[in-house]
Amino acid sequence: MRANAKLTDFIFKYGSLIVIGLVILFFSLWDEHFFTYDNLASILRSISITAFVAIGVTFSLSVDGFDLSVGSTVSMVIAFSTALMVWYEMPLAVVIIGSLAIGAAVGLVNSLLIVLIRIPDLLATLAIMYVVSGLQQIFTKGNSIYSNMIMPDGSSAPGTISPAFLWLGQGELLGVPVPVALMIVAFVLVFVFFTYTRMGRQMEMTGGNEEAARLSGVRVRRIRTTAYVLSGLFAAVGGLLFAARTGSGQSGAGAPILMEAVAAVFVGYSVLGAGRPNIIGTFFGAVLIGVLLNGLTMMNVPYYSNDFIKGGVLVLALAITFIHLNRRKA
Amino acid sequence: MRANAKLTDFIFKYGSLIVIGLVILFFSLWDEHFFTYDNLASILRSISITAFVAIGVTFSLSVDGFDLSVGSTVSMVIAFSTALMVWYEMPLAVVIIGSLAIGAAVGLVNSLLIVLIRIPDLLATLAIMYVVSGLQQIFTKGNSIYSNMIMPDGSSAPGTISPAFLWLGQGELLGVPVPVALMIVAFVLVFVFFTYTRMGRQMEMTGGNEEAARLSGVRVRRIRTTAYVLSGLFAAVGGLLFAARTGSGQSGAGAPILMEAVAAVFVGYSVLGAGRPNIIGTFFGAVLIGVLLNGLTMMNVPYYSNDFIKGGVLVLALAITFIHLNRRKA
Amino acid sequence: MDNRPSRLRLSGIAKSFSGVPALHGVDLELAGGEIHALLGANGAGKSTLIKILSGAYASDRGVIELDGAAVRIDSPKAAKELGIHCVYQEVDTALVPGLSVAENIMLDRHSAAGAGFWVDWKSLHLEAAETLRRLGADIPLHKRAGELTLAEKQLVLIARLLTEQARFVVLDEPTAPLSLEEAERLFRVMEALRAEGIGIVFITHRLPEVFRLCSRVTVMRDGRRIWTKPAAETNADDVALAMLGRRFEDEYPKLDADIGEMLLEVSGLRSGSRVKGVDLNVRSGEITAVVGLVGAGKTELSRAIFGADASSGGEVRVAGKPVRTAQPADAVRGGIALVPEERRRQGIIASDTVLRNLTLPTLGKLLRGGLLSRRREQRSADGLIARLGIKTSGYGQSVSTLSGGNQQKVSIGKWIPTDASVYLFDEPTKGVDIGAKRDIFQVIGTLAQQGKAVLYLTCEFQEAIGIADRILVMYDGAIVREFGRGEASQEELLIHASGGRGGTS
Amino acid sequence: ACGSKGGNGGNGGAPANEGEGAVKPSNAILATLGEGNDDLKGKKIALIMQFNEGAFSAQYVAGVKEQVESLGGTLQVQAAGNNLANMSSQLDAAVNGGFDGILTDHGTAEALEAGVKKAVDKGIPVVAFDANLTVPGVTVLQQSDEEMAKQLLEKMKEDIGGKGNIVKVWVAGFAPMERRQISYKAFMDANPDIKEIAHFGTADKPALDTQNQMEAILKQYPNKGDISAVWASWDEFAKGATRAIQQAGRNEIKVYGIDMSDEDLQLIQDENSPWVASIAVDPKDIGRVQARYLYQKLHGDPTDDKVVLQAVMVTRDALPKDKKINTTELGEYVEGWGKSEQGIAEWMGRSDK
Ligand SMILES: Nc1ncnc2c1ncn2[C@@H]1O[C@H](COP(=O)(O)OP(=O)(O)OP(=O)(O)O)[C@@H](O)[C@H]1O
Ligand SMILES: Nc1ncnc2c1ncn2[C@@H]1O[C@H](COP(=O)(O)OP(=O)(O)OP(=O)(O)O)[C@@H](O)[C@H]1O
Ligand SMILES: [Mg+2]
Ligand SMILES: [Mg+2]
Repeated sequence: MRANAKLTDFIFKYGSLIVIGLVILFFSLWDEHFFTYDNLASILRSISITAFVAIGVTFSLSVDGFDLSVGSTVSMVIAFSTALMVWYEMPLAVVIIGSLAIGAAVGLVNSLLIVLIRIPDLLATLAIMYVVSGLQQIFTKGNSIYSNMIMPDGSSAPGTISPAFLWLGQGELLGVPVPVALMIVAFVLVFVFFTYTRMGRQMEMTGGNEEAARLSGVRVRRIRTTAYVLSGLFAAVGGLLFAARTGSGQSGAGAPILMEAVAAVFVGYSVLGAGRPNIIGTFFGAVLIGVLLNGLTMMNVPYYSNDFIKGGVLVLALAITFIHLNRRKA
Repeated sequence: MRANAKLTDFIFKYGSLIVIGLVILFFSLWDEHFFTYDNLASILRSISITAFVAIGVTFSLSVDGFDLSVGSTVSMVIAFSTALMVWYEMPLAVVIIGSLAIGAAVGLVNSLLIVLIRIPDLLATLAIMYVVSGLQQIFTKGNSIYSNMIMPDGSSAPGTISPAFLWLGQGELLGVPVPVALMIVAFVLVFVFFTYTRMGRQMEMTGGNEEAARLSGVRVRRIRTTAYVLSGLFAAVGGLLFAARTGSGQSGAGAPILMEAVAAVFVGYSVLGAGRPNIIGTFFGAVLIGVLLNGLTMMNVPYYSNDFIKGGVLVLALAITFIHLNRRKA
Repeated sequence: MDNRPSRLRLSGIAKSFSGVPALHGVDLELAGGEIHALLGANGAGKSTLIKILSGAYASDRGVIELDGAAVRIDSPKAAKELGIHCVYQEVDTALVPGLSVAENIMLDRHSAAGAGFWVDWKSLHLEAAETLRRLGADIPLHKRAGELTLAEKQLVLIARLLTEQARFVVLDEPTAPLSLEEAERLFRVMEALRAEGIGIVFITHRLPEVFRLCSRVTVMRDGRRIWTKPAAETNADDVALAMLGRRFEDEYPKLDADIGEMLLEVSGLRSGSRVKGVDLNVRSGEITAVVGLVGAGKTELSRAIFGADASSGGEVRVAGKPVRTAQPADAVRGGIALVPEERRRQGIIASDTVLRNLTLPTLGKLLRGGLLSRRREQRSADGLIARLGIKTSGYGQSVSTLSGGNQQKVSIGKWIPTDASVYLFDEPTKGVDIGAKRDIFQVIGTLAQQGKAVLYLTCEFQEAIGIADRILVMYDGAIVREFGRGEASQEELLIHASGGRGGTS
Repeated sequence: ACGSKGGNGGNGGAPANEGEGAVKPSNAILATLGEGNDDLKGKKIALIMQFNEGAFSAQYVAGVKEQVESLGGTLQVQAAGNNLANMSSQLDAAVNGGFDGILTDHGTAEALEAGVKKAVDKGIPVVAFDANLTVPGVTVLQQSDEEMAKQLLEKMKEDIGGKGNIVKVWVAGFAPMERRQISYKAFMDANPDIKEIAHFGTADKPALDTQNQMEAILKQYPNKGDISAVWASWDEFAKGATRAIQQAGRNEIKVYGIDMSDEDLQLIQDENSPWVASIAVDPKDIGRVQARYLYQKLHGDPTDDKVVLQAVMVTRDALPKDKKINTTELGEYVEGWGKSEQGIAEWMGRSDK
C-alpha cells in the first residue's frame, strides 16, 4: 500500500521525463539513425534558437509576468544584425553588441510600461509586440535581407553576412555545434542564477507575491526590470542564432518562435512535478519539441499531423503533472 | 483646482474613447470617402469576425482564464463547415449546428483539463490549440477547401458553398450587412448577460476571486465550464462568418485572428477606465482595430507601418487607462 | 418551522493533509440559541474543523448530524442550503476585490438556489445598505472591496452573513482585525442572532470576549478536542492550560533593557490623507507603542516610515542619518524593518516555502563565495522555527498551508536575523494565540535588549500598557498625547484616542 | 555566399528613400504614357496583397511600383497578413476609398469576388494576380504552376538519370502549391523508378523548419546515393533544404525549387550549393505586366480575361561562372527573364532602362 503510493508518486514526479524518454526510445527503435551522436547533435542544434527564446520567457514568467514581445524581438534582431552587415558592412563585434542592445532596449521599454505605468504584463508586451514588429517592418520596408541583396533603388548592397557570424550558427567547437555549446552554457548559467544567487531567488519571490517581496526589502521594480531586460537579451541571442543559422534576414521570422518557446516552457512546468516555470523544465521542454520534429520527420509522418502530436504530448505531460500536484494538495 | 482634477479624471476615464474618436475624425478629414455609410458598414463588417472571437476571449478572461485555442477553433470550423458543404453536400442547418457543436466541444475539452485536471488555463488552452489545429490539418490533409475543389485523388468534389451560407457573410438585411447585424445582437445580448443575469455576475465573481466565489456557493466548475463553452461557441460563429465571408476554407486561417481578438479585448480594458475585460470595451476595441485597418488602407501609409501604428495606439490607450487607475489608487 | 432549537453535531471528524494529520477524530456539538467558543492554539485545527463543517474541505472520516439526521456537506453550497454560514479567517479568500462593497455583501445571494435568473440591482443595493446599518458600519457601497482596510473587509464579510437566513453561524476570528468599539457592535449583533435561535460558533484568541459572550467553550489542541464545558464552569487559566498543555503565567513579560541613544526620529511626516504631520522618536532599547482607533492612521504611519507608501513631507532619521523613504528597500538599507498588518497579502509569499520566506530579507548574509549556501539557509530557518515555535511539517511546506497564527510568526520571524536597528510592528498579535503572543512579546523584548528601537502600533490598549516604555496616542493622523510607562489606564487612552478632552495636548 | 560584384554602381548603404524621383535604374522594359494621354496622369492605384513576407513579394511590389510610377500614377500597397477576411476588408476599403484602379495579389476567388464586383459596378478597373476570379471585365494574371512544375520535374528526371530516391517538401493549403502537386502526382505515376522516400513541410517557419527537418532526413539516409534529389515546391523550402545539405557536405543531392528571388539566385550560382535549377516568372515582370493591363483598362482598351505569364527555367549551367549576378541582370544570361513585353499597348511609350 505504502510502496504502491510511492511508486505512483515517482511516476507522477518523473512523468514528463518518462514521456520524453519513451518518445526518444520509440524513435530510436523505429529508426537506427535516430539515436546517433550526429542526429542528437542536430536535434540540439535545431532547438537552440527556441531554447534561448524560451529562457527569456522563463525569466518573465518567473516574476509572474509574461513577455509576448520576444517573437518580435527575434524578428527585429534578425533584420538588424543582417542589415548591419549587408548594408553597412559593420564588424562582428558591432553587430553582436548592437543586437544585444536592441534586445535590452525592448526589455527596458516593456518594463517601463509594466513597472512605471503599471500596465498588466500581457497587455503591455502585446502592445510592444506590435510596435517592435512594426519597427522591424519599417526598418526593412518588409524586405528580407541577404548578402549583396538588391536594394529598392536597384543597386546591390555592399556587404555580406560574414563567415565569422555564420560560424555562430553553423560552426563546431570540438565536435559540438556552436549554438549547442552556447545553449548549454546558457542553461547552466541560468540554472545557477535561479538556484544560487540572491537576485534569482528574489525574482522567484517577486513572482510569488510582489507586494510581500517589496515589503521584505526587495527592489521589485529593479527585479522585474531585470527580468524583462534578460528576456529581451535572450530573445536577441535567439535572433542572432537564427540569422547565423539561416544566413539571411527573413522578415517576420520570429513570430512563430514565440508560440514554440511558450510551449517549451509550459512542457517544462511538468518536469520534476514543479508546476511552475523552471529552467530545467524549459530545457527538457525544448528538447521534447526538437525530438518530436526530428523523429516525426524520420518516420515520414504526414506533415499535417505534427501539430496534433505536439499538442497531444503537451496535454499528456501537463495532465500527469497536475493530477499529481492536485493529489498532493487535496 | 477641483474642476481641474475633474477634467483630468474625465479625460482619463474617456481617454480611449477620445482616442478612437480622434482617429475617426482624423481619417474623416483626410479622406472624404472615409466617413460614408458604405465605408462605415464595411468597417463594421470587417470587424465582425474578430468581434465574435473577441467576445469568446472576453468570456474566458472574465473568469480569469485565457483561451488561446479560439484561433484554432476558428480554423477548424472554417474547414469543417466548408467541407460539409463541398465534400458531403450537407444542408445549411447541419453545417451550422455541426460547427457550433465543434466550438462547444473544444470548450468542453478545455474546461475538462482546466476544471477537472486543474491545468492552468494558459497551459491547457495552448495544448488544445495545437491539438485542434492538428485535427483541422489532419481533417483537411492540409488542403484549403473551395467549391468543387480538386480532391487529392484528382476527382472533383461534388458540392459548392451554398449561397444561403455565403449570405451570412456577405448579404444584407435592410441595408445592414448580415454579419454586422449578428454582431450587434451578440454584443447587446452579452452585455445584458454580464450586467443583469445571475450567471453573468457569477462569472465575474469567479474571475475576481475563484475561492471566494466557491465559498459563497457558486458552482465555480460549472461557471468556468460555461465560460469556456461560450468562448468556443463564439469562436465557432467567428469561423462560420469567416468561411461565409471568404467563401472558401483556407487552412489555418484562424491563427492570426487570435492575436487580433486579444488585442481588441485588451484595448477594451481601457474603455471607461475599467482596467479589466468588459464587453463594451471589447466592442470599442474591435472598432478601433477595424477603423485603423480601413483608414490606413485609404491613407497613403506604407503597408508595413500598420503593425507599428496598431501597437502605438494600443500603448497609448493602455497608458492613459493605467496612469488613471494608478492615480486613483495612490 | 417549529421553535425547538436545532442541534448540530460533528463526531469523529478526521482530516489530514498529504499524510500529515490536522484533525484526529474531533467532536463538536452546537445548539440553536447558543454562542459556542472554539478555542485552541495556532494550528490546533479550529479553522480546519469549521471548514469541514461549512463544506470548504472534505473530511476524511466523521459524521455530521443535523437534528439527529446525518447530512452530507460536500460543498459550501450544500452547507448554505442547510443554513450553515461561515465567516472565514482569511478575509481575502472570501472577498472579490474587483467588485463593489454592495456586491460583495450580496455575494451569497447571487449564488443561492432559486435566486432567479435576473439581478435586481436596486433591491441589492438597498439590502446591502440595510445590513451595513445594522452593523453600524460606514462603508461606501460603491467602493471596490480591494480598496478597503482589513477591518472594513471583515465588516463586509460579517454583513454578508446577515443577509442570509442562517440556522448556524461560524465566525472564525472575526474580531482579530477589529477595534474594541467595532467588536462591541459585532457582539450586539451576535446576541441578537442568538436571540433568534441561531447557533453560533465563535473562534477567537481574546479570552475576555469568550467569557463576556459564550455559553459553552470547547478547547482543541493538536487536532484533538480536549474538553467542552459551560463557560460558567471554567476560567481563563483553565482554558490556557488546556490549550497550551502547560500553565500560562505572565502575558506581558517585560524584559529589562537599557534605553540608550536616539535611534528613530520622525519629524513632520505626512502621507496620503491619513498621516498629517507626525513627530515621534524612539531610543535604542525602548519599546514605544502607538495606539489609536481603527482609521487613526497607524498603518499608514508605519508604511510611510518604511517607504511602503510615498510620503508627501517630513523626514525619517535612523541613528541621526536621514533615510530615504522612496521604497521599502531604502528603509531596509537604512536599518528599518516592518511587520505589516495584512500578513497574507503583505507579510508572506504564500505560494512559497517556509524556508524561502524566512530567509528572504537576509539572503545577503547567507552567501558563500557569492552564491547562496543551502546549509546556511537551513540553519537560519531552523533557528527561527524553533525560536518562534512555528508549527510546520518542514521547511519545504508551503506557507499557504500553515495555520493563520503560524503564518504571522513567519511574517515576524523573517526580520529577526536582519541588521535592522528599528523595528516597526503593526498589530503583530492579530490572530495569534496567547502562548504565541507571549513568545512574540518575548522576541520584541529581546530585540530591545539588543539595543534596537521598537515602534509598536496597536489598537489594543492593554497590550500597549503591558509592554511599552512609552505610549503615543494617535488621533486623526497626528500624535495627540504621550504617556510614560505606568502613567496611563485603558480608559484614559481611549478618551484621547477618541479625540476627547479638548482633543489636543 | 561571398564575393561582391560590380553591379550598377550603386553605393549601397541604407535603402534609398522611396518616393519622388526614385524611378530606378533597371534593365527592364517599362511602359510610359506616350503622347496625348495626360488625362491618365496621377491615377491613384491600390494593390491589395494576401501577404507580403518573402523576397518574392518584395520584388513583385517593386515591379508594380516601378511601372505605375513610370505611367505617372501613385501606388498604395496593403497586405493582409495572410488573413483572407482582412484581404476582403481591405479590398472593400479600397473600393470605398476612391482609388482609380485596383490590383490584387493572391487571395481566393471567393474572398475577392464580392468586393471586385462592387468595384466593377463603380467603374473601377481591377486586375488580379493568381486568383481564379471569373468576374466579367476583370483580367486575371496567372503563372502556369502546373506547367512550371512539370518542366522542372522533367529537368530533375534528366539530371538524375531517370531513377533514384527523392525527398518532397510541400504543404497544401495554398492554391499554387496545390496546382504544383497535381503535376507532381502525374509525374510520379509516370515514373515508377523515381521513389519518394520522405516528404514534409511547414508553412509556419518554412525555411528554418525545412532546414531542421532535412537534417533529420540526412541523418536517416547517411550514405551517398541514398537520396538523389530534393523536390521543393517553393523556394523557401529549397533554401532550407539547400542549407542543410550544404552544411552536411552532401552536395551529391540536387535541389530543385520553384520560384526565385535574388537570394535564391545567389544560392544557385554558388558552386558549392546543391540547388541547381529553378523555374519562375520574374516577380518584377509580373508586377509590371499587371500594372500595364490595369492602365489598358483605364485607357478603355478591351483586355483579355486571362493572361498567362511565361515562366523561365534557370539552371546553374546557364549562369556565368566568373561573376555573381542578380535577378536584374539575369535577363542577359537567361532568355526571357525580366524582359517581358506583355501588356504594352500601342498607345504606350517605352523606356528601356
Ligand atoms: N491546505 C492545507 N495543507 C496542508 N496543511 C494544512 C492545510 N490547512 C491547514 N493545514 C495544517 O493543519 C493544521 C491546522 O490548521 P488550522 O488552520 O486549522 O489551525 P487553527 O487552529 O485555525 O490555527 P490559527 O489559530 O492559527 O488560525 C496546521 O498545522 C496547518 O499547517
Ligand atoms: N488601500 C486603501 N485604499 C483606500 N483607502 C484606504 C486604503 N488603506 C487605508 N485606507 C483608508 O485609510 C483609513 C485607515 O487608515 P489606517 O489603516 O492607516 O488606520 P489604522 O489606524 O492603522 O487603522 P487599523 O487599526 O485598521 O489598522 C481608512 O479609513 C481607509 O478608508
Ligand atoms: Mg485558523
Ligand atoms: Mg492598521
